Parts: sequence; C-alpha cells; structure tokens
Amino acid sequence: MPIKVEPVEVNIGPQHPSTHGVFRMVAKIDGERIVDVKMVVGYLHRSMEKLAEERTFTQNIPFTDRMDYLAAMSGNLGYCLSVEKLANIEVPERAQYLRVIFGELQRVASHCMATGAFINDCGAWQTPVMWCFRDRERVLDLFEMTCGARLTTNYMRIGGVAFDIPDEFLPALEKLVNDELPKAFEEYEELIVGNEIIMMRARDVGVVTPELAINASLSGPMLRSAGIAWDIRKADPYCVYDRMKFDIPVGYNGDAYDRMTIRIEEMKQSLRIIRQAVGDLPGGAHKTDVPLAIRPPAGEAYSRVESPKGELGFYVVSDGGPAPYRWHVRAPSLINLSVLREMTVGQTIADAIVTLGSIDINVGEVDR
Amino acid sequence: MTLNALRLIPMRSLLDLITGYWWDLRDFSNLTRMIYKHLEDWGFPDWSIYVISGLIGTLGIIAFIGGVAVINIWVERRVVGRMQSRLGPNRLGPFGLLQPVADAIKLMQKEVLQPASAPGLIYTLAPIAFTVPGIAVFAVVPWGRHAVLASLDVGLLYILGMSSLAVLSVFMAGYSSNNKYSLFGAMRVIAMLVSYEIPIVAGLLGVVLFAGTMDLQGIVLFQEENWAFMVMLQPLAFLIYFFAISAELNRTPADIAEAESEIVGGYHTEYSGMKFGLFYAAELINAVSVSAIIATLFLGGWWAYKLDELVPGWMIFIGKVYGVYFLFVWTRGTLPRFRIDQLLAFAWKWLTPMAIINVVVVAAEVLAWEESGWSAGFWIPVFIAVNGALTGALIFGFVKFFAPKFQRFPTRPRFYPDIDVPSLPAVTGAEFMAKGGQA
Amino acid sequence: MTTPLLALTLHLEDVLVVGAALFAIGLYVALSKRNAIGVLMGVELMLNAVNVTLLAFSRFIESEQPLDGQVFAVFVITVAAAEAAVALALAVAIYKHRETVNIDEIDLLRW
Amino acid sequence: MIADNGIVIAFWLLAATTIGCALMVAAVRELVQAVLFLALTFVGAAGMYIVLSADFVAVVQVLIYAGAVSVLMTFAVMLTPAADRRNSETVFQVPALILAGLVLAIVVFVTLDTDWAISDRGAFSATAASLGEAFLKPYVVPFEVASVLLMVAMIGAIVLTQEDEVPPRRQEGE
Repeated sequence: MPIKVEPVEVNIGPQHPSTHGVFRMVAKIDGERIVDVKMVVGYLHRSMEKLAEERTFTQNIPFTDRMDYLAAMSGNLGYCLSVEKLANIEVPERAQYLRVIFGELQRVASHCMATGAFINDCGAWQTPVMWCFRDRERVLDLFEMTCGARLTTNYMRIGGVAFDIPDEFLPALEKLVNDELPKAFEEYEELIVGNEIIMMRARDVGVVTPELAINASLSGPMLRSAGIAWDIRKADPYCVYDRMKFDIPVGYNGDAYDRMTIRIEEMKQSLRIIRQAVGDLPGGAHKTDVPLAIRPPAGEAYSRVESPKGELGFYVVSDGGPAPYRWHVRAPSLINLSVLREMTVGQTIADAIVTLGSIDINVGEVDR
Repeated sequence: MTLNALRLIPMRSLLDLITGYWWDLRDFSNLTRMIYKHLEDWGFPDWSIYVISGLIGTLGIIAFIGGVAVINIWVERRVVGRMQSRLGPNRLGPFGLLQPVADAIKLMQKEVLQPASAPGLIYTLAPIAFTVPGIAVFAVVPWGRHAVLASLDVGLLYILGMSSLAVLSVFMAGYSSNNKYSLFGAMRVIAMLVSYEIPIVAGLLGVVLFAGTMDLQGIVLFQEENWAFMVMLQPLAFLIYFFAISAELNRTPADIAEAESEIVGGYHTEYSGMKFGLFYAAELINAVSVSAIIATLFLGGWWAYKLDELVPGWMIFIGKVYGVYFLFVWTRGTLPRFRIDQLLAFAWKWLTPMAIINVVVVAAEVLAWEESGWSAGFWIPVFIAVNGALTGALIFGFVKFFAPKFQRFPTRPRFYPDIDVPSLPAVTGAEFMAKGGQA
Repeated sequence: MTTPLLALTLHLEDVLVVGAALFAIGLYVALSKRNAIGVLMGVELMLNAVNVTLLAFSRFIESEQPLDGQVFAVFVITVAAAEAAVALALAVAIYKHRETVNIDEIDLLRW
Repeated sequence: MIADNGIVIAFWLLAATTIGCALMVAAVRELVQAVLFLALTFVGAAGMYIVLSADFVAVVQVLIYAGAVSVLMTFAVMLTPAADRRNSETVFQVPALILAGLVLAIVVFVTLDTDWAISDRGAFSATAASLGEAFLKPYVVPFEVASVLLMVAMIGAIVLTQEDEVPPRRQEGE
C-alpha cells in the first residue's frame, strides 16, 4: 500500500527563474512528482490586437517586434506578408531575398537563445547561455549594421524592407555564415548534444506523441520532434523559399532532447538557405512605393510564416480604412504551450522545468 | 653590497640566516615556539600556554578563512566568467579585486527579512550552523611539518562528522523558512545526505587503510615516507570522494538542493541581507575546506617531493587547495544538473559498490604488504599500477554495463528534403524504424 | 608553591548524576509522547545517557581493561543506529497502513 | 577525579547544554524542532565524551547520531502528515513524570551512596588504535554479530518500507 499523501500546490512563477518571463504554472506535487498542472497566462498582456485597430497598418509593424521579441524579424515578415496579400502588393525580388536572409538569421538567433536557455533550465550554471549568447550577438550585430536596432528591429515594411543592406554587410555575413557559426555549431555538437548529463535529463522527458501534436495543432520544432515533417516554408512557401534547397529535420521520440537537436540542425539548415540566398541575391529596389497610410481594399487575409517557434499566422480584416478592422495573431508559443499539462503530469519538478524550457515559449508572444 | 656579491652567497645560506627565528614564517611553529619561550620566562602557568597557542592558531585560521571567503568570491566569479567567455568583475579596484567588498557592503545594507511564521531561533541559527563546520574542519588540517592546530587521532572521522552536521543546518534553514521551495530543497538535502554519506566514508576507508592512521598529519607523513601522493595509490577513492563531496557541497552537477532553475534558491530562498551573505560565504568556505581535505588526503598536503625544502609548506598547501578548488569551479561552470533520482541512483548503484570493491582490494594489498615483509620501494609502484588498472577497469565496466540506455532511436533527427502535405499523419519514430530507417 | 586561583575537580559521581538526569528525561519523553517518533527520541536519549555512564566508568574506575567501557559505548551506538533505522521504518510502515503514528491509535494488539 | 579547571568548566557547560537541550526535546511543541534539539543534545553528549577522554566514541557519536540518526528522524517526521507533527503527550504524562523523577532519585541516591573504586590512571591518550585492537581481538565475535545486526536491520528497514505495488514509472534510464 503506497503512503497516502496530500499533494502540495506549488506556484512555479510568475516570478521564477525558469519561466522565461511572467508565466505561472500551478503544479500539484506529490513528493517530487507532478500530479496536476494548471497554466495561468496573461501577466504580460498588452492588448496589442485591440490597440492595432486604432493604428494604421504601417504603425502596427512595431507591435510585431514586441510580441516575440526574440524573433522580431519573423513577426515583421509575417505581418507584412498578410497586409501585402490583402492589398495585393508586389514585392521586389531583392526585398524577398533580403527577407529570407533576415528571417533565417533571426531563426539562428532565436534558436541559439532557446538552446542556451534550455540547458540553463537543465541546471548548467549560465555557461551555455553565455556561449549561445556569443553567437546570437554576432547575428544581432548584423541586424544593427542594417537597421540600427538589435532586438526590436522593425525592419520589414509593407512592400519590401526598410533599408537596403550596407556595403560591409555581405562580407560580414559571409564570415559569419561560412566561418564563425559553423565552428560554433561544432562546439554545440561536442558540448551539448554529446553531453551525457543532458541526455539523462532530456531524453524521454516531455514526450509529445504525434497524435497529440496534431490534435493540439502544434507547430515548429514541437511538431517536428514528434516525427511529423511539417514546415510552412515547404508546405506553403512564401517569399522565395520555393527556390531554396533545404531539409527539414524530424525527430523520433518527441522528447526534449529531440527538440534541442532539431533546433541545432535547423540552424545549420538556415545557414544553408542563407548561403543560397546570398549567392542569388539580385539587384534592384529594396522596396516598392507604398503610401504610408495604406488603405487596403475591404476584405480579409491570413498569411503564415515559419517563425522559430512554429507557425506564426496573421489574420487581418480591412474595412477599407487606414487601420485594420480586426487583427488576430496565431501565436505559436501559446499553442505549443497548451499541451504542457499532458507533457508534464507524472514527471518530477525538474523534468517539468526541462519540458517548459524545451517548448521555447516567449511570454511576450503568449500574452501579446 | 652589489648585486653580484649577493649572487655569490648561496641561496641555502641565506635561508639559514633566518632559520629558527620567529620571523622565519616558512614554519609557523617558530613563531609559537618563541611565544612559548617568552611566556615561560614570564612565569605563566602551563595551561595558559596551551590556551594562547590555541588562540593564535584559531585566530590565524579564522583570518585565513575570512580572507578566503572574500577573495574566493572574486576567484570564482572571475574564473567562471572566463569560462563563459566574458570578463567577470573588473570595475572596482585593480582587476575588480574590490568587488567582494562591494558585495559585502551591499548585503549588509539590505534589510533582513524574516518570514512572519518562521520559528525565529532555528531560522537565525541555520546560517551560523552552516558556517561553523566548514571552519571547524581546518582545526585538524596540517599546514606544515610542525604547524597543525590539533593533531587529532581521529581527524578523518572528525571531518566526516563535521561535514554531516553542515547538512543538518541546511535542513534547519529549509524547514524554518516556511516556504515550499525551501522545504523541497531541505528534503532533497536529507535524501542526498542519506545516500552520499556511505560512498564518502567507504571511499576514504581505502586511504585510512593505506596510511594506517586517521590523523591527517599521519596521512601526509605516510605519503612523504612512501614518496607517492595518495591520489596515485587511490585514484578511485579520489574520484569517489570528489563526486560525492561535490554532492554534499551542493555544487553542480549535484546542486539539487538550491537548484536555481527548479526551486528558485532552495533552502536559502527566504534569506536576505547578511544572513544570505553568510550562506554565500559558507558555501565558499565549505568548498575551500573540502579542497583542503582533498589536498591533504590525496595530494600530500604540505609535502611535495623535494619542493617543500625550498618553499614553505603552507604555500605548497595553499597552492594545492586552490588547485582543487579550481576543479570545483570548473565542474560548476561546465556541467548541467542531475535529477534527484539520477543522483541517488548514482550514489547507490555506482559510487557505493565501487567504494566497497576498492576497500576490499586495498585491504588485500595492505595485507600482502605487511605479510610479505618486502619494502615499500617494491610495493608502492605495484599498488599504483594495480589500483590505476582497477580504477580504469571499474569505471569502464560500470559505464559499459550499467550506463543508462537510451539508444532506442537515433539521437540525431532524420531529414526530409521535401514534404508531402496530404500524407499526414506522417511516420512516427517507431514506424520509421520498423521500415528500416529510410526517409 | 602558590595556591591556584581556581581548583575545580570533576568526580565520577558528577558525571553519573548528569547521565542519570539525561536518562530520566529520556524516560519521561519515551513514556509520555504521543508520536511514535517522539517515543523513539526518548529511547535515543536514554541510550546516550547510558553511553555517558559507560564512558565515565571507563575513565574513572580501576580496571584491568579500562577501554572496555568505550568498546561497549561503540556497540551501544551501533545497536542504536540499527534500532533507529528499524524503528523509523516501522513508524513509516505503520503510517502506511493505519495513516497515523500516534501510539494511542495504534492498538492492533489490544484484543 | 579530573582536576583541570578548563576541563571541568567545559564539562559543566557541556552538561548544561546537553540537559537543557534534552529538556527542550521534551518541551517544544513541534516535532521537527524536537529533532533539531535532539541533534544538539547528541553534539553536547559528544563533547562530554571528549571530556571523558573518549575521542573516538565522541567523533563516532557526532557522525552517527548527529549526522545520521537525527537526519533519519527528520526524514521520518517529514514523511508523516503535517497534522501529526505535534510533539504532544499522552494521558500518561503525569505518571511518566513521576516515574522519571523516581528513577532519577534512585539512581542519584545509589550513585552518591556507593563507594566507587576510583583509579588515578589519568586520561587515555589516543584511543582509536587500542579500540581497534580491542574490536578485532577480544571482542571480535560481538563485533561480527553487530555487523550482522546492522545488515539485518538494513534489510528489515527496506522490507518494512517497501511499496507493495510498484507504481508504473517512466523508464528512468537504469
């Protein structure tokens, strides 16, 4: 007969080092084992979707920076695509290539952050975070070079990108893509992927079955770790992704370790895409002329991009005015988070933290 | 006297000039002996000499430990900073050396908050009780041939007892904080102590068997006599002790009691101000005292082949202590944390059996040594070879047969160059492997 | 020779009285506590008192083998450790089956 | 008779600590606090052992009692529910008090009444080695029996606390 226990309720968050922001997880715990988990979101809610209805289409671009602030470029891109779809705007070739380059650079930056923070959640004492930050900083340097901002870039515009790349950008990018980042990824392979303790901590932890992944509409590395080959860049190509050659890494077990390795492999694939895009980069304008206070015809549009976190969709409704009538964001962080209970119940607290880290949520995007 | 003339005087004779005087601090006993002599001349009773020399030693050790607690904040942050490809504290003073002072001033200024429902006495005593054992351990650690405060006949057992007391104070802190995270930390500590006490004691048994004494000075003298560091004779005991004690010290990869990413701060979540500062300092002090124990037991303490004739023993000793301390900082800066069940399994399934096998082998070796009557010159190299081979074989065998087996599926993802949209749901890992692993 | 300022002495009887006091406290705790673990604490106190007494005899009494008292003390500690382990296991086992460790309510053998 | 001022003062300080903490074990309301006071009692008793020139026993006392037994007790206390963690008395409190007082009175009376054969041997020097001799020569049989007892106790404790049905746990990698 097992000892009868009263489960203890523990609040993990909203102020907790591992919740990556103000996210609260009410865990019922029996000893070290989790019996039940309740998620409480909304501490960072800034009402962006409502605010957007009062601002012009162009003015809404900075909002997308501040949703997933670790992947601002992807947010910019997804929003601009949706408005372009609504207003039927043709984007110049060069801008499309630049969008691909910056989108992939942003994926590298975001995945670096996710990997480092994940290993920090496994209990390493800041070292992997610092190493991953080192590589992320290199990418952010390029962003700064181009648009002056590192985090909230606000780079994409409706009809193109805000600025053309400066002259010193391409040499720096080539050095990064061909020399610095491949070396860094080799280090990751040695130090992180092959680390026995990380294997012990992350394998068979936070398992997502393929059925659960599809039923819960997961996307991004969460979905691919469950063994489902799905990537918006392949399934519904935007910009010039249909011209690029790249592979989709897909995991076997759906556990935290798979998600981590998939992120590392995706970074390598991103480098591959960037190399191709730089090779084919055409000349010409970086932006079409679009009025700042653009008034798209009445109607609705949904466009989606593969952000580092998963499928980032923007649904825009216009009534012919200068501001969107309704704006909705399909935030991958929120939807990936929805299976947290299924993933963590039955595990220990330590596993739950690892699981949460491996989902790679961004509370800015969860709460919007 | 010109510089050239100085060179003519041999180094040894210069040293001889000061040998035996109280300012010859190569050996602290010169100082205390001088004090004895004066006290005797002045007609002090015997016991006062005992008390005064004890006080001198105690004050010296406390001064050293106070210095260590301050300087190690800087050392640890600086070293880990380098490992993390950043600089570490570098603003205050030369190389940021004044950073610990700034830290201490900040901590002293902070308000000491105490949970309203905490049992005040236990809450207040816990940080003190946590600090004391780390300092008390130094009483039996030898600093030189004549410089040991208490040459205790049961020194090693004393050290073990003290280190197990520290864990009880961690429980006191965790329990009295009246915080769920703290209680988790406390319970984890208790579970860990129950498991790790055994490999620690069993591991050190090999050292005691070889040295034939539990006196730390005796163990150092054994190493000097046989011209070999204990780490060569007992590599397995060294590894076992190192891993097990890093668990008791709450350092990564075993810092589950204060796992920051899981249970916030563990047992010291509710502590603030200088009470927290005491925990912080005690952590460093405990790390240094364990480094001192390792340096004494396994690395020869103040003895280092011929070197201790030229360099004062206490300098060699401190050098070794910091060498070991660097190992602790290194592991802390490198490794992630185990889960608690993995950590306990590591103690019970790996360290304990290894330690017991080690004890049996060492007992047989000591028996052979005593019974054969052959000299140490023959046996010590044999033991070094045998124990080295045993360590390798045990570690290899345990890794080979008892390592966690996860390799059900490949660790690396498979790649799809193209996706077939309507074919969802796609193949799961199990189906994929059943089909022969072809994408 | 001058008379010392302070001439304190410690006799066997002093130590034995301290041991007896410890024993009496242990006895009281063991007999009066409601919680099984509390009772165990009393038993441990009594064993400690016995150890103090044994060591006092070993230190003060004329004997051929004066260390025998210490040998006994070590045996007492050993047995006490074994006893503590088993008793605590019993407490936990009883708690598993009866959901209480109050000795008032552990009355399986009453009839 | 020990006639060394420092040692006598130390003994009485330690005795006061020990007995005071033992009284606190009986008096405090929280079982966990009682365990912590018990640990302090053990440490104080270890100090008394040192005064009685039994350094090995003292260190073993700290290691086993203060380090292990009290930790084990804490563990057991924390396994029981919070409602049971009071250090309350049964109805036998007054009889127990009377009985303990009687025992104390009798023992003290007998102690003071007996004519002890006091030796003037003085303190033992280091005891660890001679204790080891004693264990492995005259007392080897009890020594082995004690080790068997410990083994039996360990197995017994494991059997007693074993979960009857092993709950399904995920594969932990062992």
